[in-house]
Amino acid sequence: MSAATSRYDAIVVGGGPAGLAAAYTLAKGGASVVCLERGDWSGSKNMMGGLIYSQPTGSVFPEFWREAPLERHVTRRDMWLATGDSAIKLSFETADFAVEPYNSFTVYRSSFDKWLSRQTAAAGALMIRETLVEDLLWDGGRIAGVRTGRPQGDLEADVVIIAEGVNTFLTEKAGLSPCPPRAANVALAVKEVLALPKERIEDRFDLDPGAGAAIEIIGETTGGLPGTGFIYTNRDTISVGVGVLLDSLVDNRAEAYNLLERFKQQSQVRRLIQGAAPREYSAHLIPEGGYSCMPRLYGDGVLVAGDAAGMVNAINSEGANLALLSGKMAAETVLACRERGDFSAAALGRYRLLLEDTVILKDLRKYDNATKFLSTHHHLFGLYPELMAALAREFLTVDQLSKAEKERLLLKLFRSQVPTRRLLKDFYQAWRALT
Amino acid sequence: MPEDRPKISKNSPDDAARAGKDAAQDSSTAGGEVWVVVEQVAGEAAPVSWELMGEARALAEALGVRAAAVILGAGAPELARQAFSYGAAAAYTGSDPALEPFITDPHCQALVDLARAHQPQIILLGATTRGRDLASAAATELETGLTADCTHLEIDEAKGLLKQTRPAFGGNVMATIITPNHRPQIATVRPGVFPLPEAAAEAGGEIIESRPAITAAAAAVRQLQFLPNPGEESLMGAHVIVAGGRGMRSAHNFALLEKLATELGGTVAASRAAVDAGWISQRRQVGQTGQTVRPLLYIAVGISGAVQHLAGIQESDVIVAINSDPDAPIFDVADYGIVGDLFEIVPALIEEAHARLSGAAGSDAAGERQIGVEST
Amino acid sequence: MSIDVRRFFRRKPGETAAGREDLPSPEQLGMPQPAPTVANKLGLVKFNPDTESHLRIIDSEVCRRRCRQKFCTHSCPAQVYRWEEEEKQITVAFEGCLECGTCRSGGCPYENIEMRYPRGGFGAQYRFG
Amino acid sequence: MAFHSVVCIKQVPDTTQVRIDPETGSLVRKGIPSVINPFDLFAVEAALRLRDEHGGTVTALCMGPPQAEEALRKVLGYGVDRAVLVTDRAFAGADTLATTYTLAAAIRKIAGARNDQKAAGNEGGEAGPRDADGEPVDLVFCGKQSIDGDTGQVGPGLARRLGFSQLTYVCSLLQIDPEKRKLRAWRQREDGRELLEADLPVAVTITEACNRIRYASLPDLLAAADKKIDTWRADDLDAERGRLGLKGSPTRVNRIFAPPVRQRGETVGEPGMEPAAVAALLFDRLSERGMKPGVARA
Repeated sequence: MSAATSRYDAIVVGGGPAGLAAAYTLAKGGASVVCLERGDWSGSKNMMGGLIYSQPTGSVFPEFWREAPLERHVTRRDMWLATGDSAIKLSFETADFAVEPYNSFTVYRSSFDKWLSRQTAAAGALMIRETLVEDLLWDGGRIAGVRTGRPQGDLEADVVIIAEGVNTFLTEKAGLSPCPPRAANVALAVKEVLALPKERIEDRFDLDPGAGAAIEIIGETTGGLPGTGFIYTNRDTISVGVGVLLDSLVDNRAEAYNLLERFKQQSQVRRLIQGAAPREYSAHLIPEGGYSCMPRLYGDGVLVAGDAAGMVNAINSEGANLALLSGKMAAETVLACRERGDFSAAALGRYRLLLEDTVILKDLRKYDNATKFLSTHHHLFGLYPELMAALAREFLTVDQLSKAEKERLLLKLFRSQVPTRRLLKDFYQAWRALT
Repeated sequence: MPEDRPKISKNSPDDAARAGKDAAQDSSTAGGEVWVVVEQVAGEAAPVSWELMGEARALAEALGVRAAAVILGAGAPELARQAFSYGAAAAYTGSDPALEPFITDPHCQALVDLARAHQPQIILLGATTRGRDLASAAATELETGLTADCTHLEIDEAKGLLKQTRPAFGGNVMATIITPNHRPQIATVRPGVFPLPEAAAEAGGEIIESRPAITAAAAAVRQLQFLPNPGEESLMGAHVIVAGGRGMRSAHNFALLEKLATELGGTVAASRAAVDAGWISQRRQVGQTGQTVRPLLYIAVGISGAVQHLAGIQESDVIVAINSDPDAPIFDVADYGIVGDLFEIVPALIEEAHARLSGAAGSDAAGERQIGVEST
Repeated sequence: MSIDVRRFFRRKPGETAAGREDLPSPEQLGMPQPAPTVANKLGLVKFNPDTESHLRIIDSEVCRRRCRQKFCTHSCPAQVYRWEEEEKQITVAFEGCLECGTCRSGGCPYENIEMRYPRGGFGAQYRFG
Repeated sequence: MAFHSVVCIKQVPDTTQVRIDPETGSLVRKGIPSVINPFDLFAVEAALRLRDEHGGTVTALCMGPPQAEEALRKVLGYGVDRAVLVTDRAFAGADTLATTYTLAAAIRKIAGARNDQKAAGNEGGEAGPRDADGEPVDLVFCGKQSIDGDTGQVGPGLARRLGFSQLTYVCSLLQIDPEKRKLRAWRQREDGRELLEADLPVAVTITEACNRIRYASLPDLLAAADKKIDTWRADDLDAERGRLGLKGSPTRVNRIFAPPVRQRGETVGEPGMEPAAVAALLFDRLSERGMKPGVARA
């Protein structure tokens, strides 16, 4: 492809996992594609409180784990119910995750995404960085290209794949999502990267060299607001953060950084990060609206993928892998449409069908009500962990009370705090929403 | 291979200073004087030259050799006399019309000729725009090592090598550099690093005159005009800097800083935020993408202290911060922090400075660091 | 047998911390002193600020008259927005913006903040992310 | 008349992030992004403006690891015509003397090894490898210094090695006389500014006051993404092995250590104190440190 080309088969807006998977797949499929990234490099604007999974990532970038900059392969997943002074910890650990293809990894997005972009460029996609797409070009009712913030910045293509991330400026302009993401449908995550020598990390988290742990904490971590805390081990740093639904944060006039400081001070957390020196602070939104809040995924000459399409499974903290898969499918759709030279909404609608068939939409549909449920059931994050901890504490405390008396006491406590009907209702709804 | 090339270290022609000490030294460092290249404008020496003379003398004593001044251009006899009073045992002078005003190339030719003829083991220059230029050119010509902007010099007793310590990576790292196998060892040193030695009243020394052979090629650069800093002193050599940031709110308010700077005999600078806002010229910008400053006193007014700014000021002797936000990161590096409204504090400082200046006039304080330069 | 909830809880059950007035202070929590402020946290991030702001308060009258809580001063994780009591307006320190989008997604319930992304190549740069 | 400029750029770690590991005493480089030395961008812009006005070509030259190609790709985006990367393990560990030796050899090759008559010594010359695209070089631009080494030695060193005239710390590039082949520029000094005139060919170092790098156009960026970057190794240059990299560097780093950390100092005055009292207190503190205002004032 020559430099003089000003018209491309496809333009991909955004050089994150979704955009890069799309551009990579398109380039491999022989299409001329330009991928526009607003940051200095891919990943320079990205952060994550999650993991990179081998299977979906490998399905786009085969055997990426051999060369990509990865921090640790995760062999242990913990879930804590925390109350501030107590915690119930569920831990799963397996040696299966310590061998290829490892299941999942912690990464620094700044270097991992950059690596993905190098692969994408090597595959033949034109990577243009430091360039913000400000608007879409229209040809009648069809999207015909993009307008960047650069002088002489217009660019035309048969199709535009919008992978702009959680702030859906262009998706809205394309008329696919009528309103900006509302506070009820997004979570604000803030995170710190804290440096600690790798041996000390392995000691504290009880890990084999090179292996990593991912800990998700619900309960008091977020001051009782619906959200979670998380801790991930990197090679010689620890990522610590909290994510909170934005509407409850705003309603309570709580500050995300203060929640993070509180979280870091909880005794179970503090022990893990003691003496670690801060290296970076970051903040990002996460689209947690789920299935029913997804925009329309296609239009005439346009497709939407990744966070912009709301493809985040908030319950399992999965986003990057859904982004990768959706980007890949958007590209496959475009390649198929290219054969027939038809980029109408009707033809591109195939993307939706492809997605319906995959784990992405199946999972998203399954958890559709989760966010709504969580945001309307604040007490799940405050009361229930407290009750569970009270239960554990009472049973493990040996004093004058007999176990039978303790049981009676606890039953009374539960009833006094949660009427049985409400308890049943909560559990039923939780089961419906989360399973 | 550098090891195979001839070195300019042995058989120094000089001997006078080696008298007291045995020449039983490592062959690579035997002999060879310690030189200071005197920077001068129209016969007036830059203070850094005499600061270096004091240090050169100490180094020379440690090596058992003599310290000498190199005076190129005008004012030779008088400058040589001064050099002796600050510790030089000899002065190499060279005069040629091409050496006035200072242009790097002819000075480089003259210095290189002298070095080749007399084989000093150490040459020191001030880390000024002229000194850094001349040192770079001469070191390249002599194919030897040069360490810029040193803040500490020391002789390695065992090997007789000059250990040159300097900041790198924006002041986040200190490095000690040596030049093990090449001579001379050349270093530039920042002004104000070494104290001005006390001038000895009765001091003499040997004057070695030379007539540098300057080729026509040296005339490739010509000075057409010189504009001294009009009121605003350059940031490079300023002893006192009063800098304003976003908190200044407008270009107009920088007049307040000008006033304070004038009282303290300093100059005004700014953070990138203030420059970007168009309140002050880019030439006054301090920080990673502006200038690195190292005054005796840096007063940061309404500057929050982004890392990029701190990178440019952390080598200041004393930092004073004035900010209304007690959490501003600038306070983490400030020796003295004032939390308050700058529009109240700065006028008070101006008044106080003025009062103290009037009171202090005439008092003698040799050796003390003065904030406030002579006003003419 | 009457039950005393205090046996089980350190504080009133179900109470959320965020709404409470008596949030423990950093000192009570035994935090290192001085507590890391947002300004210090932002000091860890590399910024390449543009000369013009990509954030704009649409109508400062709304901040003055309608918004009593000054929501943006709490919701923004980078403390970009500050209420200046003297000038009766919100100041926007766009140079330290992390570009998360909170202010356009409900961080200002009055939808009184216009947020764009900085020009390509400007703004925050994460080294880790 | 059109001019051929070579701009030397360097990829440097972002120095605000570089630290010494307090436990190992070694340099922490991990996770620190590389950037183009910011002062070099002023040099790039100066070269581009000259070309935009008088025509000609701008070649960017970078010595560094293969990843430094990124820096060159970026300046191609600003509209630089040609990019040359000199990269070889043999260049590693170079101090400024070895660096200027290598860069000068590369510039001679860029110039088609034709305009080195004035070069000091007899390096290069007709026997050296010729660059088919070679074109005589009129100007070499550098940033005033790099932010990692901070020496400002490369510009003057190159002038010396190439036999070019030398114009450093340029704060305002004025004009070039194509007929007489002279360049006029203001040079910043501690005590003022001087207007200098230099004969071409000339090596110029540029300060931040000179200009501001342009915001590249999209067509330039697209063109840059496709452009070939010439990559030369040690063998491609007419250079003696022993004068490259660490071998060719007279200086050695003997020791690195962390500078004393600036501590949070004293808060002067208390809330509610009169400004005048605070001011008096501050000057008392400064006096205690031997800083008396204006003792030498007339």
